[in-house]
Amino acid sequence: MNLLASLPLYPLLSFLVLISFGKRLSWAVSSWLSVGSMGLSALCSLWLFAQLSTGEVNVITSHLWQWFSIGSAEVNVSFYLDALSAVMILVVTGVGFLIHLFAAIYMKSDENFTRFMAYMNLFIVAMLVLVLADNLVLLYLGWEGVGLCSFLLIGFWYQEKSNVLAARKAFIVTRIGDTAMAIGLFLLFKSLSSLNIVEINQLAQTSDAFSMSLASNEASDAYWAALLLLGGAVGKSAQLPLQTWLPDAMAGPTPVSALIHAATMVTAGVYLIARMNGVFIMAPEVMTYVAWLGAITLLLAGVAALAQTDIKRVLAYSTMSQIGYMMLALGAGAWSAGVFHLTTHAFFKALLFLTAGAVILALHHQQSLFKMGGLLKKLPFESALFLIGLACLVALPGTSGFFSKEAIIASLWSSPTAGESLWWCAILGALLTSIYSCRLFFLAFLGEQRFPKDLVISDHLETNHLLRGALVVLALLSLFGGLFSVDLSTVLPVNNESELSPDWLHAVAIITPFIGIAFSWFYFKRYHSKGITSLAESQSSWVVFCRNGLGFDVIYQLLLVKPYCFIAQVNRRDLFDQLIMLSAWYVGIWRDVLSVSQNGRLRWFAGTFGLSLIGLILVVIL
Amino acid sequence: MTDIPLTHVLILSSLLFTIGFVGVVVRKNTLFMLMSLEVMLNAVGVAFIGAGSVWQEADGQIMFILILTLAAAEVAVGLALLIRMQRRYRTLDIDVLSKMKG
Amino acid sequence: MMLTFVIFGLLFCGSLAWYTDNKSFLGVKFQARWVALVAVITFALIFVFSAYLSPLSFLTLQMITQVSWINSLNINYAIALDHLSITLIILTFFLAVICILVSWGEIQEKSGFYYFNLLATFVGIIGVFSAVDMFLFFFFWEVMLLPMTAIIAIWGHEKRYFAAIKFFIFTQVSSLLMLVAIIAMAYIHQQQIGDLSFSYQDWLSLELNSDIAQYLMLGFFIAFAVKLPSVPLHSWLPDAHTQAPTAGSVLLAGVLLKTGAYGLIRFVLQLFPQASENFAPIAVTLGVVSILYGAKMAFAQTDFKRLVAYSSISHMGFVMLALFSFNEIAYQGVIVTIVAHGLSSAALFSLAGMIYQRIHSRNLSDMGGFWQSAPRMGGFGLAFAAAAFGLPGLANFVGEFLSLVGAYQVFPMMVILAAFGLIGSAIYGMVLFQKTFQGSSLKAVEDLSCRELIISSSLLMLLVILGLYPNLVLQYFRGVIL
Amino acid sequence: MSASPEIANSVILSAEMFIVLSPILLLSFGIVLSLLLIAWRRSQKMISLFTQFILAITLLLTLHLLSGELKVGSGTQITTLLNVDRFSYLSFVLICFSALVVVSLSRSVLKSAVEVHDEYYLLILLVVLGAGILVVSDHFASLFLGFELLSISLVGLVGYFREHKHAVETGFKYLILSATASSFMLLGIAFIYSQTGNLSFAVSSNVMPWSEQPLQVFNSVGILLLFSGIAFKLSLAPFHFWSPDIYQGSPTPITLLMATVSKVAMFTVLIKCCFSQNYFNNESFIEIITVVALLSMLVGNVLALKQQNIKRLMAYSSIAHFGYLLIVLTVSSLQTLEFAWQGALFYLSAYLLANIAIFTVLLISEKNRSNMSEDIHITEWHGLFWKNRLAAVLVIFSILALAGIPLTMGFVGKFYLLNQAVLFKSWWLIAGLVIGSGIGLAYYLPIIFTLFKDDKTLESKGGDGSRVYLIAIGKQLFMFTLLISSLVFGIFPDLVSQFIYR
Repeated sequence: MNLLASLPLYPLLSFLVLISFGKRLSWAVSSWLSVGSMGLSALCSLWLFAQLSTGEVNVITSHLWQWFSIGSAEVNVSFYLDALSAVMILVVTGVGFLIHLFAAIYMKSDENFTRFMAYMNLFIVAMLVLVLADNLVLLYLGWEGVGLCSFLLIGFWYQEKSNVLAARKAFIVTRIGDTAMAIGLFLLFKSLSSLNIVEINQLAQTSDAFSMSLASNEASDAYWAALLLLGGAVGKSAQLPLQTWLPDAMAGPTPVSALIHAATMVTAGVYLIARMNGVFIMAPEVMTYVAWLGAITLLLAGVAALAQTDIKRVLAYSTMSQIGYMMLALGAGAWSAGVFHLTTHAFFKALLFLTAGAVILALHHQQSLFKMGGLLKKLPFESALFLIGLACLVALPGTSGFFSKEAIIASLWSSPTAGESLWWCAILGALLTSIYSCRLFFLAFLGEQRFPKDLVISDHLETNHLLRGALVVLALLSLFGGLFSVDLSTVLPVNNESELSPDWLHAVAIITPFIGIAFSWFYFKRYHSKGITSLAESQSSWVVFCRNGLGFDVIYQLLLVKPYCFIAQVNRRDLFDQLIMLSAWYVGIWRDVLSVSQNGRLRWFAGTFGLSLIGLILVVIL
Repeated sequence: MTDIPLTHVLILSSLLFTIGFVGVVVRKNTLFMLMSLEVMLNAVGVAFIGAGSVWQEADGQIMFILILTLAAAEVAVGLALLIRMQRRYRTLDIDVLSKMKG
Repeated sequence: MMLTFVIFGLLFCGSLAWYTDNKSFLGVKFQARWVALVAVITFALIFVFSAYLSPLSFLTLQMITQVSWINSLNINYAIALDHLSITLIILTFFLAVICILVSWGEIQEKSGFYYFNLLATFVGIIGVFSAVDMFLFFFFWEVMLLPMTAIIAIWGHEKRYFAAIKFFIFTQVSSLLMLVAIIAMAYIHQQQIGDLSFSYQDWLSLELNSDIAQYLMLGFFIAFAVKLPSVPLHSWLPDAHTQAPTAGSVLLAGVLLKTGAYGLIRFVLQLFPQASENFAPIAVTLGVVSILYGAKMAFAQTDFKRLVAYSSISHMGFVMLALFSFNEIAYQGVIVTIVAHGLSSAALFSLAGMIYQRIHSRNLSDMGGFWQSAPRMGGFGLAFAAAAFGLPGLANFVGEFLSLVGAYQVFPMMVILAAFGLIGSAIYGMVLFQKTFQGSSLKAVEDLSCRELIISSSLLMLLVILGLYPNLVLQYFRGVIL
Repeated sequence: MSASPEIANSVILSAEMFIVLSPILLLSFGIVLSLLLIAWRRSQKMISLFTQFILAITLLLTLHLLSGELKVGSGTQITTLLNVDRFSYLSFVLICFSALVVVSLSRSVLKSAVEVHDEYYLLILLVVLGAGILVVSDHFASLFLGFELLSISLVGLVGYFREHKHAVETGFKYLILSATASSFMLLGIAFIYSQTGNLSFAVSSNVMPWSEQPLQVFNSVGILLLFSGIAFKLSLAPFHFWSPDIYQGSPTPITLLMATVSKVAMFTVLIKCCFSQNYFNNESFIEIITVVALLSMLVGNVLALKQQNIKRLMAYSSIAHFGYLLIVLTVSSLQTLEFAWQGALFYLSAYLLANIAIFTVLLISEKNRSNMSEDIHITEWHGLFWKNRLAAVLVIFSILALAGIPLTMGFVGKFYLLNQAVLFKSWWLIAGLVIGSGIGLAYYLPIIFTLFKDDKTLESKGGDGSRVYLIAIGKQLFMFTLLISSLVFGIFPDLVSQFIYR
């Protein structure tokens, strides 16, 4: 039972205590428990990370017990820590700790505070299991666990119907991806007869039966396996075509959006692909799909983000597009760049969400951008932090976002699985990013106030230094997190740095955000000039279309949900049952027919005697 | 009488029998039903006598005597019931006796 | 010997419970439920210890008792045990305790006769799991049926008579087909070996020509497919489950369905290996259809218990699919699924019973927002629903995963189709949980009582333990080749 | 089975024959005595006791002879008319037993009747005598005699309570129809005789070689007519129309008499006739049997659905049961005759026990009913289980036996029949059996559920519901023995089958 195994233990223990005692715990106790346990595991992960980074060991494992065995292959409950998962646990526990800290104060007034913190802890446990799992089944356990927690937390305020529906949607949509992943597991086991991640990554390279297709016309196992795993990843990290759940998931409390739907869970897909790089490398065409998926998602999400009115939904769409960047990187084979962007994105997106949460709380749960404005004067501190976050998001030089995004964009041009067109997509995406970020900033923080003047800034936010501390730490991380990038070469294959890519690329990449900012500076001027009225009626059908997530919801409603419900409703009475009841009814009919013959008339009886005799004679003759 | 082939006897008796049976079925009056029953039984008797004479055995005649006794017994019971019926229902129409059904 | 003692002892205690109900002897006021509870627990302990201490290794069938019964037809009272039957009998005992606890407060009138029926059903089930003389097997198979029907018909809900008759007719007709097959087997044995024999072990040595074997296999298969149940022979199940009292539903879903699976494993696959090989494609298709159809129907229901009933059709589809892929992994999956589904469906049905006792309705539209007033119940409800849609970490996941992995080696396309059942199960699980516990709270219900807490927590504990350490069961089923 | 000719030729009755025939002789002697008794003094108590005494003695005597050295198959030929073997004795035991039950149950019914009782008992004895002659008959003449003795005395019994509202109707129907049936049967016999020239079962199978083609037709038609006559008595579809009405209309003990005595006797003679004539080699006959059996299974069960009058329901169910029983006639070879007999007798005794039990309870509830000439509705039995557990459990067991559920004799009987059917590969009949018993459950189970119903309305009304069932201790004991025996024989069928098949 070494340190590694104890990592998810602390949150688990605190979860158990919280869930079993429930409301009987006071705020102080429960917050100390949850946050403290998070802090403990954060420290542990720091320690483990230090061990790894010293370099004398590059893998730490801890075997707990054998879960079950599939034929000869064992499926163990055992953890595996290498550089990749070390980065992940740092992000999960570190950011998680800060967000817990924030949440402890943010949710203080809620009556179900204990339950909330319990769920948060449970989520951390599941996430850690996901990250540390040494085999795919255990990973799947964590995978489903985080799904369940996100379901619970989105629907935390379960009294509102909309939250309930959002939670259901999130769970079921991700479950679709999970099913694909499960099939992928079956396929992997069939062709490689193992589910251990390391073994799979090695076997995938070596065994020809896996990578080679039997017949020329049909695809290889590697192709299908990679595709199915991609399905899982797509569902979890809200990429096309399973992205529709993420914006609705904003129905949950803001810390939840920060922790689950920005920093950690949604990036699990990226982690999965990076983890299974051995399989994906064997299927280059799937890598291209990944890249294209990422590119399309990042563009569409950027466009959709342009039209949102809800501040959290803007951030949600930007999350989607940022994950699109990571996918792009993975697809291009720039594994470490993708993971690097994952970490930085975790920092600044968490910062953005938390600050947004602070703002929202200050405005008494007012989330509409058009009801804000001029917050710069009212909430200078939050505004500053938000500005920092946006700066990282648009990747202004020097911020962490800059380094990671540059690394991605640079790797695209000459990558065998990506190419020029994808590079242009990435640039375009960067442009979009800067534009919608500016729009957000101008709408919310500049211009004249569009909210009632007698706004009381809720005190515990202003006064609480802990909370400010958390935000500041996040801000620092997102500013300077880019400086120390981790060396993942021990885990992930390094792609040869682009030597034949022309030099102007970098220049373009650096210039792009500024172009965006300049454009939006002039374009969004009207927001200062025109009043709230004109903003309200800026409802061209195009805008509405973008606002509703480019119509994906409508399509799915028509193509999948409606038909399923229709079939279900049509056959509520169970066709087979109907058939069987029909036969019973038929017998009943016969009973009535025959009982007519029992009319009690003597002469009829005598007559039937003769008739039946004739009938029998006919039977004999025929 | 061996020159009368057995077939004819049997056919004759079956004809008689059919007549009797049809009588039982079609007549509504109870008394006539009993009579038709007699006809049927006697038809059987004819058949037995004919068969017995073909085989040159007494069995046929014996059976016929038995049948006669049966007929007598049946008519006795039948007439008794007939009287009760006349008393209770004031009619001999057999179709009134159809209270039990279903 | 011990098993026989257990069987007859249980029966005796059942009648004891019936006659001593609400009578007081020497100052002690007897209550049927106490008698039943004590009896079941005692005999469970007796059985477990005798099985544990016995020198026999139960890897293969070990004859426990064999007494001549009907000489003129060479029928014996022969019972035998192996790991499979022991596991199932232990499951039965556990659920028996749950049943008694569930009906503790629910059954008020005629309780004596009720508990007699309950124990008689257990006797029948235990007999089914242990009989190796086919006549005896059929005997128990029917004996199990009678008290169950009585329970449905006397203590059930509004449409109980219809449900009971439907249940009985389905099972009876199908099992008559099985009886014909049994007799035919006996005569085939007479032709080949020379004497009439109903003994299972003797039949294993028969060699049948293919088409006859096909028909006989069908005779058995139909009987067990009805019990399992598999689409399209399932339609007795929703009615029976819905109308039965809580304990009845628990018993039906928890154990009675398992007799079908047991029959498939023990008789269809063992006696007719070749025939079932040929039949496998159809059976597997049936399994997949059951999975998908059950999930779909469950989603469409508005009645809590009916929903759960259809969900168990879906789960049993996994058993069918896995069994007929003739694969050790799948077989282990079947074992875990059987046990896990026994627990989880029992849990869901007892939950339904608890809710019914509070609001006197099974209709989902009368529920909602119970989490507000009954957080513990909500928590357990979530856990049991999660078990139903196969959340990893709970027992059902292990079962379904192993079954599917095993079956995928043989029928990839079928398994891919079946995997859609995972989505379907998520959908109905969500619907079940959210319509009951989330949304705006209609009415306030009181939280779990101590007894209910014991029931739920013991079930959940087992689910978690088996979910995280399935070897507890699986260790006995290593290297079993069908 | 078939007797050797030299016995057949001997006309003198040896002492051994007397001993073999003694039960029937005793019975007829008893009839004469009871006539004298009636002439001497008319006392209902005495006559009923005397009748019971006669029947009991006959029963014991038969049992004694059975336990003697009587082997299966070696029937004793008595003249050409009679042939007594173990099976006929066994069915005679069944007959005497049920007659005994009927007589002992009749007391209570007769008490409230205005008619004098003596002829009633006399007629019952005559019915038993007719049945006795039937089961030992080996010759068409004796068959005919027994048949008529049975029918005509039954006609007398059926309409015995002339004040009952259905008396005349029932009497007339039964008289006319049975007369028609018997004349049909006689015509058949005549045809057969005309072809074979011999009236005894044993040797009449071989048709004369010289008989040319058209006459062959008469032979087979004759067989058909004969069968139809017997089928009428057994109320096999499509000759079943009369039975529900007669069951309903006649007094309950007489219904029981018809359901048991006459049917057992007729079925026994049918088996004897078919087996000794090897009709099973004649596939057109087998064809007819199959058709009739299938029809009876289906029609009987279907008609019984939704039937509310218990007696009618029993009539319909008995149609179905004799449909099942016909399976034993489809034996394929002489070797398996014993097995067929065993199955038939076992099934018959199971059927008998069940009917006796049900009608006993019926009579008890009838006695407690206000006016007993009414039809007996199933609602009579509402909540019987909670009022009189013994009676209810007895009914439940009998119904389960009729439905053929394990723990009961009925199941074992069905098991025997299925064995037969599988052995002779008559898959159609198996299908009919399965479907029929499937349908059957749909009306058997509701009866059982009715016993468990306790609707408060009846209770409050203070009418039928809250009636207390007062049962004499003797009847209690009788019911208890019935229950125990049906249980024991159901679980250990060897006790019976070894007795049958020594």
